[in-house]
Amino acid sequence: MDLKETPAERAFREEARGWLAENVPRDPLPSGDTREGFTLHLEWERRLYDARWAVVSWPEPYGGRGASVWEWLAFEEEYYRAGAPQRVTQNGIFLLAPTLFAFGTQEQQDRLLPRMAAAEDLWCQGWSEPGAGSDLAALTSRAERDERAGGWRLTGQKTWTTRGAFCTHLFGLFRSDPESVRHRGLTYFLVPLDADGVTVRGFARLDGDEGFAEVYLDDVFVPDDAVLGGVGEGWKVAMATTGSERGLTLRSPGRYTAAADRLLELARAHTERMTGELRDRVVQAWMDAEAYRLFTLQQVTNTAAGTARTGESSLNKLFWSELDVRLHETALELLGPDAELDGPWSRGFLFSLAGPIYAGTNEVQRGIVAERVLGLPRGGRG
Amino acid sequence: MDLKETPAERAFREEARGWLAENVPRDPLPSGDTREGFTLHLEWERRLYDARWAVVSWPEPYGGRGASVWEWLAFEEEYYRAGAPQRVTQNGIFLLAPTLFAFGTQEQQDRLLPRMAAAEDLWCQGWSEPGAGSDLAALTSRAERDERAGGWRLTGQKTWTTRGAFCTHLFGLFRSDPESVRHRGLTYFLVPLDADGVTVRGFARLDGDEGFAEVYLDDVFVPDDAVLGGVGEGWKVAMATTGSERGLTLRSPGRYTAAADRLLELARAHTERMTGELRDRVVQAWMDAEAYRLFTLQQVTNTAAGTARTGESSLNKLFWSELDVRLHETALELLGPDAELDGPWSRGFLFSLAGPIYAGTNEVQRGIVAERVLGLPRGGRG
Amino acid sequence: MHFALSGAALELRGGLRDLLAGACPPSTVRAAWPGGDDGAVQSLWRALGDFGLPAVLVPETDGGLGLDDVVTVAALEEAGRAGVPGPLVETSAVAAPLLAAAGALPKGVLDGAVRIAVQRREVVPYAQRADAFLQLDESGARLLARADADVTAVDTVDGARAAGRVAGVGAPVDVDPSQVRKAIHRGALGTAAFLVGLSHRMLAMTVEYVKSRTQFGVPVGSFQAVQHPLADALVGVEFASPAVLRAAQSMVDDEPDTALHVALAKTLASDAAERTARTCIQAHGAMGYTVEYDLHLFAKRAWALAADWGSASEHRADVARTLLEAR
Amino acid sequence: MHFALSGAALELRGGLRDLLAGACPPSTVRAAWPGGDDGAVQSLWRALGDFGLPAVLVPETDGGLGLDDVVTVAALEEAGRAGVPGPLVETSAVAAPLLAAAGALPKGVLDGAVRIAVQRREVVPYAQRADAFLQLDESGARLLARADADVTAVDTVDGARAAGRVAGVGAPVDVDPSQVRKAIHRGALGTAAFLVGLSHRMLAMTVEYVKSRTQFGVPVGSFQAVQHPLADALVGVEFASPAVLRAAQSMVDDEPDTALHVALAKTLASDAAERTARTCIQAHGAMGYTVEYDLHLFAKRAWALAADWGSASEHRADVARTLLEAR
Repeated sequence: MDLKETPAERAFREEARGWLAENVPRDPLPSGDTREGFTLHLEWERRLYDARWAVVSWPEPYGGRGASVWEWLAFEEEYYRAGAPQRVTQNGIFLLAPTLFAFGTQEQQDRLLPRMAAAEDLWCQGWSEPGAGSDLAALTSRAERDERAGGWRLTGQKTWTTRGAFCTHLFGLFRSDPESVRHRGLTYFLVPLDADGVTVRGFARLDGDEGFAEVYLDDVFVPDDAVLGGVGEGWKVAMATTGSERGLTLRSPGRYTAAADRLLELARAHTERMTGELRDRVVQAWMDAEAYRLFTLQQVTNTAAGTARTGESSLNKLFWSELDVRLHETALELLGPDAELDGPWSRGFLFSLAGPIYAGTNEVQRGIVAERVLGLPRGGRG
Repeated sequence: MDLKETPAERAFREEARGWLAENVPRDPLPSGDTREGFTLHLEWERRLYDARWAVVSWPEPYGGRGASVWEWLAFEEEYYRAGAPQRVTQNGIFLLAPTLFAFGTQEQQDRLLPRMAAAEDLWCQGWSEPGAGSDLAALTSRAERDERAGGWRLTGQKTWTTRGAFCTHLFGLFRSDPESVRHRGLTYFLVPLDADGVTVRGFARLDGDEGFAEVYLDDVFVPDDAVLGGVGEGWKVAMATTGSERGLTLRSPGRYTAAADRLLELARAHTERMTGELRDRVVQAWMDAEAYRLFTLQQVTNTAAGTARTGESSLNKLFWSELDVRLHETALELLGPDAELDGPWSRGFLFSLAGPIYAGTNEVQRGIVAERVLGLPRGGRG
Repeated sequence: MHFALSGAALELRGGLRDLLAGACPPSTVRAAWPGGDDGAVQSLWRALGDFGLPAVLVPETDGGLGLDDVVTVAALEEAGRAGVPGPLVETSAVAAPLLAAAGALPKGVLDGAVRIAVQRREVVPYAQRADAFLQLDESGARLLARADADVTAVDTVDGARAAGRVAGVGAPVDVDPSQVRKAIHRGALGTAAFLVGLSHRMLAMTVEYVKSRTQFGVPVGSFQAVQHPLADALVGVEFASPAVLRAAQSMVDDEPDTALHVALAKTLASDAAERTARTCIQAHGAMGYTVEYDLHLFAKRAWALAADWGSASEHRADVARTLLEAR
Repeated sequence: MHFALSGAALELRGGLRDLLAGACPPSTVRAAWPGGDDGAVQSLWRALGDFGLPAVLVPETDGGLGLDDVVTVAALEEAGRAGVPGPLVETSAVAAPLLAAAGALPKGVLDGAVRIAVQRREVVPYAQRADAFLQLDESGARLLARADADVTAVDTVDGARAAGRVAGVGAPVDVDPSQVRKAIHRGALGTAAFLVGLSHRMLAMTVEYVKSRTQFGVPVGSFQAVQHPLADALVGVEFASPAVLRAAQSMVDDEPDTALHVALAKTLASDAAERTARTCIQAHGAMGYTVEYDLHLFAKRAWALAADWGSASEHRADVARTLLEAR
């Protein structure tokens, strides 16, 4: 055990804190999941990039600082503590990038990563389909080989694509072997959304923002270099990404410790309501955020030491998603009748309800924990 | 809606209250699930019987008062409010008796009910077997026809038989058709425990009392009049009993309203601990007991009017069993470090943990509610 | 002793259910959201006026139906099932009987032409489209005409709540404190009944969805992970509704414990509705997370009403004072 | 930054696990119940003495191992997994280091021959078989020999707690208040670690049972209704254990927030253990409801320890004062 920061880590944190204090917009930006908000968030992303804070853990040639995971955690802590804007580039930098680093060719990495870091290419995720949500392996979008043109023709429909209406590229799975079923015969493709045959329709989330999109592909041609990680390898490659989506990179602890601190402020401002159970719920939410931070430090240590345990990312996802809902429910309780008014806490609550659903529903996660961690016999997937 | 008692109901309640005030032992009896406690409870049962309070809802010839269900509810309310002893005869008078009234021959009713009311015959339930708990239809104890002797020979093992070590008779299901599977080919038998070939072994429950027994039957002969409700009819007949076991007769609301009142007293005596969530939990436990009372009044009205709804008894069982646990957990929280000391609340807590397990586990009940009340497609039984 | 709705009440409830099945589809609920067509909402209210809902608690001598609180909660539960937009509980259960008793009932209320919102603090639910405001506090009541009110719209999570900050002081209404207390009880109790109806609607929608949605080759509704939380949600709703009936009967019998019974009803109904909303959204998966699907119309109303007229924890705190200190 | 046990600590924990697998079967836990053979418990304690558990926090200069709180919680988690009977947390983590610091360490403590119970109120857990009593309150500490104590047995839900009412005033121990505070923190933290171990044991037993127990033709462990609550219980335990490690490191580094970190650890461990006990008993069905099966030995200890050294809600109340008022 050693919970002290090295002088280097400390310096890194100080630098980040200083820059954020200078640069974080005084007034919060409108939601990045609306068209005008998205544009403003892009300006912010480019400011981050120019100061090399956009992708701190990436190698310098791609716009990063080669930061260690500890430095990354420190940056994230400072980022959320400073109340900095949401990362509208997260599907690219947190979900696709790890997969590119693991499975991409040098050419793909050199071509795609710098533009992603600079928020020039904006990536959305094409996993779910109308008939394939929790049951991802049921997807039916297909890729047909076009030998003559030296590439593939993609046809099908993707849905629940976050910010799909505002992005420039999509990564997703397509069935490249028509004979295949379930996990076999899938290929991971990288698709520009301005290609012929692509139609994108945005639609609104629970909070009313146009945060989702349906992406229709009708005989869309992509060249061979749009394949990531080998034809028919799609499932293996995708699991790496969903692994990171379900793991810690998407949900850094700073997010919850910062939210818990805001909850404490709210509680201090509403002492008249702090009777009965509310007092305990506020404290418990703060404790749970701290517990999440500690679990994550342990998980990062294990990952770094190559001693990561099976199912750790499922335990992680179950905890943060339930914590996020409880934390916001508690805040709304503190707001009393004002809870129904549109505001950061009510929006945060609606957003939190997606946590137990997306990135592998919590029902699926509990099944994974039960069977892969506890070793129980295989049952329903629900 | 009419929530007022009739003068007759009022008078009945007053008479019961008066008699209980006179007769309920000043100091609580030792647990009726221990051998010496059981004996003391039998004396109490006989005192109840002599005053015709043992089976108020039965016809007078069998020792009852022909009381209406409303009068029965009033009696139960007064009984628990007075802190009167547990009913060690309950498996007979609340579980077997309704089945005898519904399926028994006149001869069986005349022979068995008076002795049951007088606590001369003491009945225990022989449902569960080592391999058949939630899955009752999996039972394997068998009944072989003995034409010559004009009866049946019973062989098998019953377990989790409450107070089996202290009772004189057992009612239970046996497979009378060796070819049959699951629900078919079962017969409901009434078995004297002093018959040749019966061995009873008592064992201890979570609270340490010898409240359970295993009953071994080795070629035990019973005559034809030991069959209740027809050969091969066992499942239909048994479901009527488990219906009442899972329904309201076993768990009258007075039990919880009285427990909730005791919880309020405990809370008033421990105001120093009534901070934070505890205050809310105490109030919620009281509210839930009241909600249970009201639901039961509605259920009784529906039953009386012949408008009972499917699954009502499952909703009822889910609620009282969870309420009973929460109520006792709250009491233990109020007791703080003294909660671990042996006493009425800690014993009550251990006892409450059986609620979600016996009489059809709550997992089974949720499945029944989901499929028979909500109309969801059949799934796992768990 | 008879703990059930009378035949007459059941008949009225059935009639209202049929009416609303046609007159209040989700499109009408959406019409109450900002930018929606108020005409659709107004004609729904007219239909409710013709049915007699705003008149249910008004004496026949004042042109009302002269029915009681038990019938009223039965009707408001149906209104909740349909998610009727606008201040229906406030108009039918709170304002109409109070104003009639004071001989101050404005024209148009009984036939559904006038929607009366209730102001108990600066922010008033439904203010954007209300025609009048009943200003209630423990000391008394005032009636403020829309024309004399200064209303600033406020965005609400449930657009149909169309709240606003309301400034202006209405004309005094001649009622005594006991009538005001009764009106406040009716607001809480009517809202509890509405919440029970909303909960049943959410459960019904969810059951339909999980029966048809398949994953891993079977309907998701066959998974225990979906079935059991829905069963638990139903338990909560089924145990709240007798408490609502009981409180209504206490109002009728003017029982001393009425306040306690109303608090019990609102607490159980609020907790049951919040749990049901959460469970139903989860059971829908991503489908529960879009506003194109109708579930959110009912879930957001449930959240708003659970916190209105006293939240569960506020009522528990009141009850705690009664049970733990008073005695 | 490195958030994991050192190789040495892992080795020690592994060694202890092997030792206890042989030296502390459930029969030894049962032997600590009233009427049980204390000889079996005493030889277990001797073995723990030979292993060095009571000496873990005692400086080498005093004949101890001179290890730290991180190693100690790792060891006590193992002891919890085995359900070691007797005042092990009290003797190893609370009494031994405190008495050694005061130069008042009785003979036999380090080799497991002397079991020291801690008295903070009249009723003292493990009093019936303790050899001495450390009387602790904020003001200071006293050591009461068994011979000078008047002990009246009290029945406990967990027979192995073998509590008693203890009368008598011990000899003053020369320590300052900060050492007493540290000792109390170690009692709460060591108990939190023990609870994590108990929880893992209950889960392991339950997994074995539901894998083998079949109903409706399949192992009950394949039902989501059994799987998901067990998964949630595991989540609670897995998120409590880093908090225990963190608090131990705070003790080592003598951080200003140590009290907060200890409260966090005890709160999470207590809630996780209570939830795990409830879930495991339910998953066992009737089998979880008899004392012939071993599960109850661990569940009852979990309930007792969750309420000892400050319950979850007591610690939450303390933390509330720190977080909501102090700042």
